[in-house]
Amino acid sequence: MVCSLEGKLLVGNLERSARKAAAWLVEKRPVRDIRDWGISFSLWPVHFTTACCGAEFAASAAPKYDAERLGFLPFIGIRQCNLLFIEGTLSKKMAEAAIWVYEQMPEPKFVVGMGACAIDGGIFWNSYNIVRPMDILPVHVFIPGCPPRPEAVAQAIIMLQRKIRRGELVRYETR
Amino acid sequence: MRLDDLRKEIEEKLNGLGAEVSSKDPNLIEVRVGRDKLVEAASKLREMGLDHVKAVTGIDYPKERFEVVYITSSYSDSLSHFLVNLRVSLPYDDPRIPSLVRVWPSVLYQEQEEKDLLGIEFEGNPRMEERLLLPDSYDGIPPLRKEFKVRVEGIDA
Amino acid sequence: MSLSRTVRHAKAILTGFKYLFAGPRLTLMYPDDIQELPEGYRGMIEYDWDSCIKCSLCAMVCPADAMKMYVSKEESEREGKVVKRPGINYTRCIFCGFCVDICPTDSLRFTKVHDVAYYTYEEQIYPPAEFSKGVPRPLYLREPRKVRAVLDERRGIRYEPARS
Amino acid sequence: MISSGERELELLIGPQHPASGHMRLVAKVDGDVVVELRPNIGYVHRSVEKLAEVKKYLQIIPLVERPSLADTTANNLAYVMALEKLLGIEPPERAKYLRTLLAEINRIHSHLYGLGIHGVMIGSSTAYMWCFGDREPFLELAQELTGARLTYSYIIPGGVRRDLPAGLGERAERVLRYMENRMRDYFNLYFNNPVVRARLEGVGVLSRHDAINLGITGPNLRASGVAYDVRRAEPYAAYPELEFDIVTEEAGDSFARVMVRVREIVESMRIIRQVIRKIPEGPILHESYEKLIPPKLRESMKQRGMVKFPSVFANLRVPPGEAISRVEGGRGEVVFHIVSDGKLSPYRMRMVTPSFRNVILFEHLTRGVRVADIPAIYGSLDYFPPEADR
Amino acid sequence: MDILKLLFEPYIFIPLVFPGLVAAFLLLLIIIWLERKIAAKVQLRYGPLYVFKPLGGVIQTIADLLRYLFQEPIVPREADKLAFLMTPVFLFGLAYLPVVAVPISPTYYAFRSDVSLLIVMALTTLAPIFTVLMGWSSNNKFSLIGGVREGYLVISYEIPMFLSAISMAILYKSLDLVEIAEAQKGLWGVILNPLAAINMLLLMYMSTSKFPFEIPEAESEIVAGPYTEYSGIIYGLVMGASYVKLYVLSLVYSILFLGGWNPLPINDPMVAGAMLFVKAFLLVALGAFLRAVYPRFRIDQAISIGWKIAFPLSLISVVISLLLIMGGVSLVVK
Repeated sequence: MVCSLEGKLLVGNLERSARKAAAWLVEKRPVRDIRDWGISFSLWPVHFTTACCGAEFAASAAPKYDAERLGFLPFIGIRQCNLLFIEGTLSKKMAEAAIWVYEQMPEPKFVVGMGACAIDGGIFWNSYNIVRPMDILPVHVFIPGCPPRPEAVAQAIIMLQRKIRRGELVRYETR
Repeated sequence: MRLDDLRKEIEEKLNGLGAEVSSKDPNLIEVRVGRDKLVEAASKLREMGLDHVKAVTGIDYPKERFEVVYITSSYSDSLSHFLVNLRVSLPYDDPRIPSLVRVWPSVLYQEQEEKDLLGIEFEGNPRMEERLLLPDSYDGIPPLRKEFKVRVEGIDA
Repeated sequence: MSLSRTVRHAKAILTGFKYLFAGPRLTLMYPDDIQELPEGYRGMIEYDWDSCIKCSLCAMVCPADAMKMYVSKEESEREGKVVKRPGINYTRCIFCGFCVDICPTDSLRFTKVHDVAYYTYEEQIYPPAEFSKGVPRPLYLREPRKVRAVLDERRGIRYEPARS
Repeated sequence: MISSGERELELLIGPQHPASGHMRLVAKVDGDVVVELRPNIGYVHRSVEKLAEVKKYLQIIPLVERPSLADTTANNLAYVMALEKLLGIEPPERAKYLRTLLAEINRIHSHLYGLGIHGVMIGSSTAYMWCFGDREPFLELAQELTGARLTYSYIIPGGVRRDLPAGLGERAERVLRYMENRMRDYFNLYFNNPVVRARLEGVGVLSRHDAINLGITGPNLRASGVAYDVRRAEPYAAYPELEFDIVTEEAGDSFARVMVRVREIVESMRIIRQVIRKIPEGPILHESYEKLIPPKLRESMKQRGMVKFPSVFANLRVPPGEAISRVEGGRGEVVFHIVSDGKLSPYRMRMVTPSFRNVILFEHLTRGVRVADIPAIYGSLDYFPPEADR
Repeated sequence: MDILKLLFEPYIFIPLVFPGLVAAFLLLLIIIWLERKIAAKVQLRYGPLYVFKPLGGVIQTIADLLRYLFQEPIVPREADKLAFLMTPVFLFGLAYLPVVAVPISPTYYAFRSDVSLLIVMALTTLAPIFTVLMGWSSNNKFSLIGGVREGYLVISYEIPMFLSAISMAILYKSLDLVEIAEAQKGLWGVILNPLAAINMLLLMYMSTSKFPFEIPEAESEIVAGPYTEYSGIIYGLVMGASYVKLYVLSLVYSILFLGGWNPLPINDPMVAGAMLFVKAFLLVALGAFLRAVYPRFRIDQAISIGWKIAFPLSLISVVISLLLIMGGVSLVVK
């Protein structure tokens, strides 16, 4: 019985073995490709507006640019999303929230820094109340501009998709 | 109403409060009062129909004084063209001022902001203990003071 | 439920149906079509090496400190004095176009490139040498069709293939 | 985490919440009724006022635009007007009309932005999409005029940066007619939708007395029956020569605030038509600056209709003094108070934005409403947190 | 071969294949995509497209499903683990279970009961309990409020919905869904008792929280209501449950009001099933379309609609049915 051995089979820790097996399966070629394809066309950003670039982010979901064509659907909760858009400046107060949001999101998750402020502060680079997102979060794609045009947002999504499909971003590991 | 008429009216109304009234074209009137007469002067202006405050500006003159300017005006048709600045000087080492939140409820957040960013104490404002714009954990020189320096870069890389 | 309210419900639903079956679409099919922007659009900036008189006005006026004067080593050695040329940092640039408008020799020019994103931080900094090589081109999967936005009385925005 | 034994539940709405925007609302609720709601702002505080003290006068133009991205012209114009008061210059007539044109285009798309956000807050994604979609033709016009989608930085001391492109008037007319056609469908599908009416009518009523007392500004003030508009009270740009009405509503509820915005869009379209009809010929930059530009450049600038800056703009020096300017933006009155000491940067720049003045409404209007009314009221205020936090 | 034959036995085929699990799953994939497409069309845009451009991105839901499948399922530390993980399974199960009592042709059904209408209605009533439980077990304030809202809504829509269904049973003098459908060879229920039809439609969307009654998971108020804490494939399950419930109710609605499989060109179970499915599909699609038209009601407004409008209407529709019966309208074909 498993229970009597306190979760240990003769070969070792059951949970870890199962996880290893699952990771092995998920990292196998056809499964991995299908998985990466699915993830790349289902990038759902979380509703988290950090600053004013949210206006252009909203425009990129709106009829003229319609990012939903790319499988990009701004969605409600943190738990159901896999993409964090840093929409502009990250103030110190907001940075705490951003880290918190990022940690609460389920793996695999991606971060896009939108706008000059989300790269190096933009016009606010010397403000006393901002944080550079790349210092606190792993940012996968940067979009320059202040605010970037919705086309650039779409371009960033496409670039992120490409990177995911190349298998560079999603990896399941056994812990 | 003409600017001079309004100025005269204010001068009459504030008579005895030691207020200096001056005017500047085309529509600005400056009223300078002492800290102790501020609430009284404000109430008088309010009675005249200046019903809201557009902005509360705190200005820092290091080692010298603080100035607080209440830019007031009215939503009534006859007065809305004019701006009346109510200006107070405070000693630098004692930046306290009676709050005008009872006279003009619209200053609630503006006074709180000046306290938050400039460190001027508005006595009687219920929000003096809370931070408004800065993070709650902020502990340092109020950032709008001149002694608070921000980074600057030259034009060279 | 009063009658007028019922009528309003019906109107709302019918309007919905009208757009479901006959509504226009405003969408620009971005990666396939790319909008040709109007003359004078403030996109990424291109730099003409030869006509630059190194006056550094662009760096002085830059609101975000994105335009910086870099010491040009070769030229400094050749001319025996410090020669500085502008380089741009797109991590800060806010595309206000002040540098272009103040440039007395038109060495800085607007381009209409506006849809670039980067994978890394470092590649967004363009010292003078790279700056003068022209603006980056976004990676398109296939060559996009250039379209022009036509403002339309009935459909809002239409897109027509650009003539050029 | 929920602890037991409390009657009131404290809800933290935001900053990550579909309807919080960039702020936190701390709501105490008793059942479904809000006992107290306090806005916790400052999440987008970027210290515009402090940075203005280390940036040069011209560099502040983009800086003051950033806080209210959907309504940049108002801030741009208000700042430049204060600057012009200090410099003692008056822009040429044509520049004034161009400023008005951009301000009105901006007002329309700013209102559409607000209406769209409000739509999604009460659950109508179609209202959001329609408003944001119909914003695009106006952005297209603004882009043609200024060269940017949102951050125009179009208005500079003594004038504007670009001349009116050929044929813009005709294109604007087409956009206006499109918008007028669409307005009917907006009413059918959204504004007259019984569900919308049920959600907005009688919700968050702001009385005339309170509106004045709390110093509310913009459409929120006019929805409570106060006919105050800076364009009338202290006319600027080309407004003295244009005909328009101040839109007011009496009810003061969320629906009245929405209706004021809708009717102001119509009013703005009327102004745009007048501007295009009446715009005079002439220079677009004040002559004292124009003559500083090298003659060769001046010629090409006139041909292309794009202003080149005189080199003095890089280090613009402003005489000492104080200036206050106010402008009616889409969300309300923007006030700038600049104190200059004659150096390259302002000594103190105070920027009071409409959203900052309206933030007080959150606690005032939400007492005793239901949880579901919070977004309905929030949206109707057209409150933009970065603008309030600066 | 025997296995294949066994598969087509009604008691296997109906719950597992059609209109049961497989059909429900396919409908889910299509309807979620269609909902996005319909909304997009009304909203002047395209909706999902680039995932498979030749067919308008029809496999978008599969991509989303894959993503959910490979996403980390998070169980919050404060949650009641067992309840948190089990409720979605029960919810989905109970949402789809009533399908067993739904006949797809006069001769093809999993089982025939005299009271199959009652069975279906009773089983659909159970699912909301798990939504409430879900809200409680997540131990999140928004979830809790969502759960409570669901609880309030349940009591305001269940009774009128039941009454509306019963009024049709009175009209057909039967609680057997096969008989009810057969009774509509001529006039459909929607013509005989339009009041009940409208009422039931309204309540059907209310019970599955479609717009304008998307109240328990009101996005802009309480994030995702009871589902706030759910992630990964469990959320997929939860999200699917309300569509499945709507699908099952639509099947019942088609039988009660839209003539079931009538008019039937050839007497073949497959054709009859297809007929029924198309009707149900259109009803689900109508629910998806309403998203593009309506914002959502407030909870108190929805409850008062339930009690002040739907409840009296359902009583009136019972009276209408009784009057029709007394007036001698005989519909029962026996």
